[in-house]
Amino acid sequence: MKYQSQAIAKWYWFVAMALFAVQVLGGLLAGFIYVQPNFLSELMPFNIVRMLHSNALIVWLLLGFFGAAYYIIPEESEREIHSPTIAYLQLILLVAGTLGAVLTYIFDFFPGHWLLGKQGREFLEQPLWVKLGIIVAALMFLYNVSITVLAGRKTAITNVLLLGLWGIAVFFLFALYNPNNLALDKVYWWWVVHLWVEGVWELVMASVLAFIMLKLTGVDREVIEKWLYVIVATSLFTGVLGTGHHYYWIGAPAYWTWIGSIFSSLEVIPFFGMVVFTFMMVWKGRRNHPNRAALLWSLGCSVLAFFGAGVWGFLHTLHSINYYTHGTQVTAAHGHLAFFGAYVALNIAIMTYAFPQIFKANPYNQVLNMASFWVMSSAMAFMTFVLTFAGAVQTHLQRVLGMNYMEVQEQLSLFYWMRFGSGVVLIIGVLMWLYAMLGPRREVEIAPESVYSPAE
Amino acid sequence: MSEMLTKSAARNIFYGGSAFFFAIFVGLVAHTHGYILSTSTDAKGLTDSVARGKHVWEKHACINCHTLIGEGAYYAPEVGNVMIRYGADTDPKGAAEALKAWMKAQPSGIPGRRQMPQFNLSEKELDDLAAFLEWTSRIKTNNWPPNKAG
Amino acid sequence: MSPPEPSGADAFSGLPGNPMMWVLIASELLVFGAALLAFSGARAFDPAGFALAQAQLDRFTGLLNVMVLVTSGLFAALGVAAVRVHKPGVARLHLALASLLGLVFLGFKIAEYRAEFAAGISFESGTFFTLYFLITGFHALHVVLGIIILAIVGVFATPENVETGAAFWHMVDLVWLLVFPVVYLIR
Amino acid sequence: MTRPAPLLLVWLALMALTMAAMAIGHVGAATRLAGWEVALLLALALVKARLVLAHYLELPRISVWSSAILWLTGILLVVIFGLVVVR
Repeated sequence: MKYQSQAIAKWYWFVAMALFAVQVLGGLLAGFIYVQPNFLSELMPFNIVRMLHSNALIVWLLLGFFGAAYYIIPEESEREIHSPTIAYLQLILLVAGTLGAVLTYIFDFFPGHWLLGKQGREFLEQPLWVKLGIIVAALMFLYNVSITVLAGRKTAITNVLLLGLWGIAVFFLFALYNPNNLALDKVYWWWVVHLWVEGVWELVMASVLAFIMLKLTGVDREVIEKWLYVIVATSLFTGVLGTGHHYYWIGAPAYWTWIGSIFSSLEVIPFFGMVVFTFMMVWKGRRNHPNRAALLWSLGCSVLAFFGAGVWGFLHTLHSINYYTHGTQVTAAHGHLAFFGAYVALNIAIMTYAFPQIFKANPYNQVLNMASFWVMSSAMAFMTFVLTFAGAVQTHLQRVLGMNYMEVQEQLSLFYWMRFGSGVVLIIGVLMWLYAMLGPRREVEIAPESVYSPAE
Repeated sequence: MSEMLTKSAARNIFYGGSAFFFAIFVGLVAHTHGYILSTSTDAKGLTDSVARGKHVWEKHACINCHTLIGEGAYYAPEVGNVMIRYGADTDPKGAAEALKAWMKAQPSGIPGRRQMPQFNLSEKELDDLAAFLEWTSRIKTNNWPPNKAG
Repeated sequence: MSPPEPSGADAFSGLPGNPMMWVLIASELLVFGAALLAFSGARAFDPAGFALAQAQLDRFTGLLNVMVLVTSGLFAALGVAAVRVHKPGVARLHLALASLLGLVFLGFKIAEYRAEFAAGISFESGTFFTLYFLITGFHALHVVLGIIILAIVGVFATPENVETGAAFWHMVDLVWLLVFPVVYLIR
Repeated sequence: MTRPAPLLLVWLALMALTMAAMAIGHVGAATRLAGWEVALLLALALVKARLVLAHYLELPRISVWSSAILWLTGILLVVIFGLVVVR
């Protein structure tokens, strides 16, 4: 760590880790309710648990991104963050909003209230006051980092990162628009959801990966930035019109079935590009950086994102297939591996890289950390396979043969038990990782001096 | 050719290309917006009751168990066409009554079966919800779902 | 003295114009390739319906537009040749002619669309016309973008810029060379 | 430097091939095309694509891109041909 204000990132990441724990525990609980449906059914029904699971995920990933930006931008711009005070205020605001949302979901103090009640659109359930708080926090953040970037050295990494973060804020504004016409509601709902995860989040992902590659492999900045532009260009060239694959069945015109199929088939390209990029950089890299855990997570991130977002997305993106699989467990399988591979692994990678730097320590607990990668990834891969099978069976019984939904679900209980099992293993992996990051620092790597003065 | 020029040109092509695709996207969405209002949904039949019913749907986060036109959680049945399953295409009144009776009977309490909470909706809220789901079942969705099972 | 670049960027060296333009061009070729594939796949399911719908197209104008774009491509190539021998004025003239022919292309295309709309054909008139309007409309938008790009590189007429713009223009030309037989002629 | 002359020749060739396509594709008539006519039309398109890549764009200098585009185009056209004759 070269700049004092990079330490801001640490606090964002602590909160992110706590929410990560909440997220996976919520997921485990939801998985348990799938197999024991009477559990907690009066106290905390499935819909509340699932809101906690999905919202905690989104918020901790965003906190991770904010942390990554506060860590990366000073180093890239070669100056301190414009105002650490604003950064800490922003974090306090986000924590308050998060707590408010969680309490609202669980206790529902003001059901249906326009400002204080939860707004039950999927993933956008936050009460209006929390949404407004998020927007204020985003404005504070963008002001703070944009000023820093504009005043300092401009690199492709900060350029793309900033574009991604601005995009996140701009598209979130569509969360405020909720027309009474359900079809219209869905059209613009995807402007938040799709243009986030298959648009601007990919810019954040690519730029953070580029930063990690720059630091870990010692490949020339020139080369890395070229790759970065190629990857983000292909992701926006395909991803924006790829939104069409969500417009097949919601009341939009039929031409979307073609636009969506064509463009979203190509959405696999940027993810493939990231795999080639990370492996090529490591292969050509001149330096053996001692933080092998961060390297493992970065490579794992690009590979798992390629399979989860790319391959599993392509599996059911063509409209003639999606007609049958839409809204089945196939979607759940894709969603789990895509989020884990692309964004969870990314956040873990940058944290694993940055924590020793922030603590001014040599890389520590690497074996445990790398073991946690294999545990988590295997659990998630197994969960994905199980859900894919469940989805295939469900598609056949329900969509082709026309069997009743609940009867079909009973046929799937074995798959749901296996999913619950993989959830237990995943939690073990998460606890291993948290312990590796936050626990006592053992098995410390003796780093060569060069780690702290990375080549440019 | 200076390196700086190439780099800024690369950035401009990235921005320009993205803007091009985004402009097409915006244009198509604008057309879609009009199509939804004029063709695929019953915009005139979107009564206050339907609008209130949508709010009831959202207030209780129904989407976090059910799917609605295929989107949502996958824990409970699709409800975009639930009113069709209740026979709303031939007997809308009877279908609404069936839905209301179902809502009032929850939770079933049957061991080992997924439980739907009791939301204690008022008579008016139930009517609104039924109106919303009936309106939704008439959206032209390119013939999705493939069959009544949803 | 420095070791050979440890890069995957070598694949781009030697291409005319800016490498990023080739990312765009490659993406576009894949998009149009996939679209023509989808079109042909849909045709295989309903050859008779497609033939019936295709007979309503104005094949002659489509063919005329091939010639317009091919000629326009010639001027773009001449523009590149001129700017390389440091004659930016001549290059600008050629680029202007290329753009002008682009406008002619659009004029024919609009006339075609108008005649089709007048005959009651639209986006919603079956799979053939959905795909026809998607592919040709998307292509026409590329012609519009191409004209804008040619105008920009005409103003900043360095060899690299003109090569970059011309590369995009030739891609638009190339795509039409493939779209025309597949969509208009084959039956 | 005699570059403009070859470019003119390329243009003439492209125009001639387009005229040929007009005849083979029976632009004026609504008759169905025979299999060989379809094959010939697609082959013509590939030749034209090659002319544009080779001379307008001067791509052969970097053979990887040129041959990649041509191969992919060729495969695309073969698949399209297959889809046409399969009916």
